Amino acid sequence: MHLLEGEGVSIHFGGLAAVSDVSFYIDQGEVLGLIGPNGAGKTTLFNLISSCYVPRPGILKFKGKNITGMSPYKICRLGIARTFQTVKIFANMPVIDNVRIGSLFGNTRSPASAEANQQSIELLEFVGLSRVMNTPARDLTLANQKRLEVARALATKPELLMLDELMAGLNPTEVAQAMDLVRQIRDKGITIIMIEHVMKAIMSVCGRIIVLHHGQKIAEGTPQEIANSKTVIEVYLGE
Amino acid sequence: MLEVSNISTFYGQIQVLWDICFKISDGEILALIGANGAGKTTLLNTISGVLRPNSGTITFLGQRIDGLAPHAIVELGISHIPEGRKLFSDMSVQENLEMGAYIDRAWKHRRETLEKVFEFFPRLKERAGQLARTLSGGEQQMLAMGRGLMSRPKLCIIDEPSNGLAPKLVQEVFQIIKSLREQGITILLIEQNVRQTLEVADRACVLENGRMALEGCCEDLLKSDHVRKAYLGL
Amino acid sequence: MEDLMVIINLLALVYLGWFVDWTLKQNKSKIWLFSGLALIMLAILSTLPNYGPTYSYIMMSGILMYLILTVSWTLFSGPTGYISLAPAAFFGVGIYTSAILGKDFPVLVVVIFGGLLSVVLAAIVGALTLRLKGIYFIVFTFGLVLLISSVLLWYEIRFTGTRGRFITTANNDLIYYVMLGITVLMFITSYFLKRSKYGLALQSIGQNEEAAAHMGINVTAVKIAVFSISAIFMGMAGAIMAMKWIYLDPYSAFDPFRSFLPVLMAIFGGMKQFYGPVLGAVILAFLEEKLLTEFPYYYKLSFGIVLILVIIYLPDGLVGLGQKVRAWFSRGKIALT
Amino acid sequence: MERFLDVAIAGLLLGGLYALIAMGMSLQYGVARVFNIAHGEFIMLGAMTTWTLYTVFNISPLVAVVICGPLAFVLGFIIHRTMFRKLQSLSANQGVFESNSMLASFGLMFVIQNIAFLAWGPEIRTYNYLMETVSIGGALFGARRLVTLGFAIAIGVIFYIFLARTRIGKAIRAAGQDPSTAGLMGVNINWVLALCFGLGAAMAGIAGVLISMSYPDSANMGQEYLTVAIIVVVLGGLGSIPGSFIGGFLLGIIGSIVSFYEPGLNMAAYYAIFVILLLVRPRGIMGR
Amino acid sequence: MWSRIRKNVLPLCFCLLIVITILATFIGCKEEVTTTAPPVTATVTQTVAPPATTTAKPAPKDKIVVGMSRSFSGPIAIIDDSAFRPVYETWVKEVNAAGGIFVAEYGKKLPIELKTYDDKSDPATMAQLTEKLILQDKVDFLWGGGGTSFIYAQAPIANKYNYILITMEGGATTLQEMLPSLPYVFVTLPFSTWYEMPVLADMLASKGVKSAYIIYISDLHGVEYNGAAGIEFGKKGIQILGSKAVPPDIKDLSPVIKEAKASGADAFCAFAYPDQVFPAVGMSIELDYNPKVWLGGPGINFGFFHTGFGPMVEGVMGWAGWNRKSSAALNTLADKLYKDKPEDAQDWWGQAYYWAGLDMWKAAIEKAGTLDNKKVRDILATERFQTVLGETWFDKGLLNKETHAGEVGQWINGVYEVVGPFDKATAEWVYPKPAWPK
Repeated sequence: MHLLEGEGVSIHFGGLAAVSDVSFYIDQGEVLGLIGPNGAGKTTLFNLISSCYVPRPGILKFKGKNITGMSPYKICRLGIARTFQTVKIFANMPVIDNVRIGSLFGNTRSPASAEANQQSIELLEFVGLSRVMNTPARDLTLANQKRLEVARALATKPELLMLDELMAGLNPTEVAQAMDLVRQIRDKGITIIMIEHVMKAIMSVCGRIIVLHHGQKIAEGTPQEIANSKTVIEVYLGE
Repeated sequence: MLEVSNISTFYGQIQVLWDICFKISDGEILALIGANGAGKTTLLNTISGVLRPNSGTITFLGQRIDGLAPHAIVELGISHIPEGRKLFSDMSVQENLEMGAYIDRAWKHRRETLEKVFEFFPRLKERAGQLARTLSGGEQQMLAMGRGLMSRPKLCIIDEPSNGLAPKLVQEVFQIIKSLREQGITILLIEQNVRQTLEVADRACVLENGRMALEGCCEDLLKSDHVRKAYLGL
Repeated sequence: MEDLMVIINLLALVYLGWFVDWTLKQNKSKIWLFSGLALIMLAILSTLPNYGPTYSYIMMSGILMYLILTVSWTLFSGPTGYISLAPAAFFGVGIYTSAILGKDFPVLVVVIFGGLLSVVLAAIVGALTLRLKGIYFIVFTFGLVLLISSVLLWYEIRFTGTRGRFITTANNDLIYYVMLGITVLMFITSYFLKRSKYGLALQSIGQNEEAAAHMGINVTAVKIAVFSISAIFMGMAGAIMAMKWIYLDPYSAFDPFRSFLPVLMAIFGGMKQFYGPVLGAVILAFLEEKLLTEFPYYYKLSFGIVLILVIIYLPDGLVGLGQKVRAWFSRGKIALT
Repeated sequence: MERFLDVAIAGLLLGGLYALIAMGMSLQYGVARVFNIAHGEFIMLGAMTTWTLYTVFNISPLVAVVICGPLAFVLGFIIHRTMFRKLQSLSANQGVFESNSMLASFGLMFVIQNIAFLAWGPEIRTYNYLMETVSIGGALFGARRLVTLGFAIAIGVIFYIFLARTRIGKAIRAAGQDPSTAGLMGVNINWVLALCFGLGAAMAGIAGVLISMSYPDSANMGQEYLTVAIIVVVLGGLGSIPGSFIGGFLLGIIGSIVSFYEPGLNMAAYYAIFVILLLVRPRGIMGR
Repeated sequence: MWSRIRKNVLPLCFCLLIVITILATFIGCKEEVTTTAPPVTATVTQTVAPPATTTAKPAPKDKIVVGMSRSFSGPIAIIDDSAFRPVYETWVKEVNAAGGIFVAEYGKKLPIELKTYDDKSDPATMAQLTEKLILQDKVDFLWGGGGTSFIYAQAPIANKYNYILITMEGGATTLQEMLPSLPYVFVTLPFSTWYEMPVLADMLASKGVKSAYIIYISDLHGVEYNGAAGIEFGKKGIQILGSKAVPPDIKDLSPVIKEAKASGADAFCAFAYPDQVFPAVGMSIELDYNPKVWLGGPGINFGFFHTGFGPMVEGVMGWAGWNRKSSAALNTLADKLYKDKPEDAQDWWGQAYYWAGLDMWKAAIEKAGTLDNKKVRDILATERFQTVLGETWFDKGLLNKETHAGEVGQWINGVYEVVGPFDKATAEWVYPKPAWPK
């Protein structure tokens, strides 16, 4: 049984097929890359998985259970967490509170306040933000805000983590750090789907890559296969 | 023609641009390359007056334009074709084009310019009466570019024209950009499609994290290891 | 004399508001001093009818009404940013509960009923409308007040054959005690709400609803729950205040002005701290009484001007102003050293 | 059948007035993004000024249209240039500006109302103008109401042509859809926004002039018309000017039908439509 | 450990303490309820606290302070404008010009000082301000607010504190039922069921009016007038062809006027306020609706109705109280009130009664020789006084109907004449009403 499975997932926005008939799966412990030109429907696919939108038609299954059309908060409590392409932190709250929210609400069994605090501190240490714990989140740099989003998502104790352009806008050093972070998360046993434009990152971290274009899946395979795929190069790398 | 020196821009509390300097000379295509969120669009918005730089100067044809309102900058001859097309979706194609010629200087000649633009984009002429939002993606991009030309600009700033277009259309867009230069319009271009951009442009700047990382003519950049690794995925 | 007594009691209220803020802090020093002070303040407030002239606690009841409306409004609208113009509706429901049940039930039962009926209305309204955003939500809540009052008016004329209703009166000191009780209850509720994880959730909803939903917060449930809780106090206040006003009709029971004033008072005080709305309500309600009596013809004019100036120049209210001044002073100190 | 004609025409006459009241407000919200609660006060200013002009200076209300419209325009223009522009520059984003400007316009409402109150006192003012009766297919109507309807339609049509054909009209529409891009086209956004606010105020002023011909006026009249305007604006779709035009007529006809069966439910029906519409279709009949 | 206690236990303890305090307060209240609970119906509230003003030996005084809570702003302000400034202020000015009211207790004339507050047309605010006047400002006397619902809210309060309240602008039949339990409340305006409506019904019947169509405003006033009309018209066999309630903020009256016209009723009655009566007149002119009787009110009785509609008003009827021709005293009063003033200020319904009420109040104080509300009340309730209306007295708290100078009025040749009852008429009733002039 796959961890997450999508069958013929589609959605239309006013005549425009943002995602059409995409089938995919991800197995426990995998790191799946999702690439494609801007506007290819990657983020929309994330939104479908996290139930911002309901696919029409299409079915999503998590651990064999149909999750199509469930409320976002239930999806989260089932163990699917995500970050956002444009950071959506709780800007006026202290960094620690951002993470605490994830910890307090992201699980079916809500931990005690002190326990949540402890978890949050640990997670902030994990992503390297423990020093700025009490500053308002809006004052962080973009890179740190993205880390905060990761920490917040991890606080919900996910089995599946969806990272949306984690490295966009980061400089090469930061990208390297972010890649490390992704590996560490993977080593914790959390399955990851990531959307990424930084090819280097995706090629080196992901075990498998899906390429979307105009809402359709045009290729799927190992990084090597993708790098050599003619369709992909034509569409994506612009040769 | 356009000289940007030591520009720093903030978005609220967050500094997005640090000390950006570059120049564009008459008749060239300058490409700005950088990852998402590197500050490219912010830089363009700073030039066209949507944002104000916190420090630094921008001069256009010898006149300082930093701190001017967008409409005043358009009147000086800079046309900004924004990212994501930003068409007036409830107006017809023709009306969108006319809006492009809103400034006094261009309004007088709007009929002639319109003819020219229609020559350039014959598809738009066919669709002149349709609402902009009913156009296909490629047509919308053409409309956005056509609208940008209606103000008879000296400098045209184009932000991600190939965004979300099919490969064939992307080729077409680049063809158009080339022919614009042939018409004597200077172009400042932002693209994600690094390889094609570098082929079209004369010179390019690489923006990383709000700072200017590299600058040079395109052949050199294409050969640069940094660019190859970071942007071409090689 | 009356004014002095009222001012002392208002200061006690503001202190209690500040005390709630203080108890929410992480590290507390001088706990005995501050808690002791709070108890003294509470004592001052709860014994007012014993030492103050009659009008002083009548006036206090009037001010407490605005305080309750404002603070309970802020309870929901402050963190979430949903500007609700429905307080008048919940308050009016309380008034009508009092008018209908007042004859046959003891005061406390009527008050509690008023609160409960408001909760029912708030839950229905919340479930229906909290998906509306921004201006739509504001306009809807505004329309709701008008709808209820005009339907009620029609119903009264058509079926009961009267327009207004007499309300069983209660003693002024009883009204004051109940109002104070509601206020303290509201302070305690706010304290626990802010301290609990739902306070955090509410704040996160205000800053990014979508992200909040994806962090596992049942956004709809939290919003409806807190919206309803905030309505309890408005309904209870309406039920008891009605007993002071004796005769009311739908138009004055559902006076939309009672929706606008809390918003203004909360903004004036500043919503970032708990004591901000307390301060705003206390100052403006006291000023209203003074303006109405001293400058009757210019009351609305001054009210309007204050509203405009506050929105333009004091977006964070008095609390924000205080913080700015403090920041300015401390900056000055640093510059000096 | 005759009753039906009666009700329908009465609805149209009322609807013309409603459309006129609402179009200005719609313009102010649609382009300048100010949900102008003080809209009713501009109507009141128009009406009371007309009364003064007519009774004191003996100037016909039809001439007053030409006086009150521009006066209200100037007032609205200045208010936007000062108050709302300042507010806009201080607001973090559009959403914050919308709620802040709404609250500020509340303040404005109180200020204008109070000043008018001091100037004109609380009396109810009426005057006689065009009391003739007109018969349409057996149904009787007042000439002044037809004049109001005529004006409403004329202003609606002229305004539509203005928006569709002229350069400034197009700029207004562009600014309504995307102000920052309109700025990139060379449109002086702040000026256009103030212009729209002023035009909205001018329409309110003209509506006031026409209202004063048929209804009694007082310094307190603003609020009543404000609620009607809000209902129509929501009915037509927030910010949609053609929506407000059609919505006005629709509401007028509904009101007239309800009044025919149960006048006591007249206002309740309006609010009910308003509330239900917001629940079922918040974007209104013409909104996208 | 200690920090844990500090963080969690202490706040909890504190909150418990607060809860206990509240409970204690509530329990305290409960006891009070059982001991001093006021009677639970709104009608009687006379059990509370004696008045603060009664003292055996009065301290020296140089003025009589009279407190009023009036609607200077808001929708009811119109009532104030028609009564407060023209009548009360003129009356006070006149009395003060003569030195004031002679109070034997102080052995001198004391001028009147008005202390006025604005209740912004909100009965709730009015209730609080009335208590402020009584308790904080300790005014000597209270004068009433304007508007029926204000009187309803104010009367029990004044009575509770044993302050005389002579209500002026408003009143409804239900108030009459309450009067026996409100000994301190006196009512000057005539009630619909009491006198006005029978007079009207008599008049209509005398001319053979067969049917009537009624619209009424959906508030206490409209409901009562409609109800009274139903009873009185019924007695005379006048058929009511339709009666429709209209909400105060209705915009378009054409449907009801058209229906009235279609009904073919002889008489058309609009029991509503100027806000609805004026548009109803306008709409009737517009639709060329010419019933034999067009009666509306309140509103028709105001001067600004005549200035507003001009010659159109010829034959329109409304409620009336008096007229210049009613008596010499009233002619003098009209001079005092309206001379050198625009016609707008005129009110031919209530103003003479308000004036008479104030006259009676003054006479009662002079007779009692004290400012003690109780003593003055006893005199007001029992004695007879000479006022502009002639000899007047309060009959069970109501101004006696014999004193009334008129009930029904009609605009005839630009003058608002009293036309009913016939024995008090100042001009002959024009029936049927002439068609609206073109």
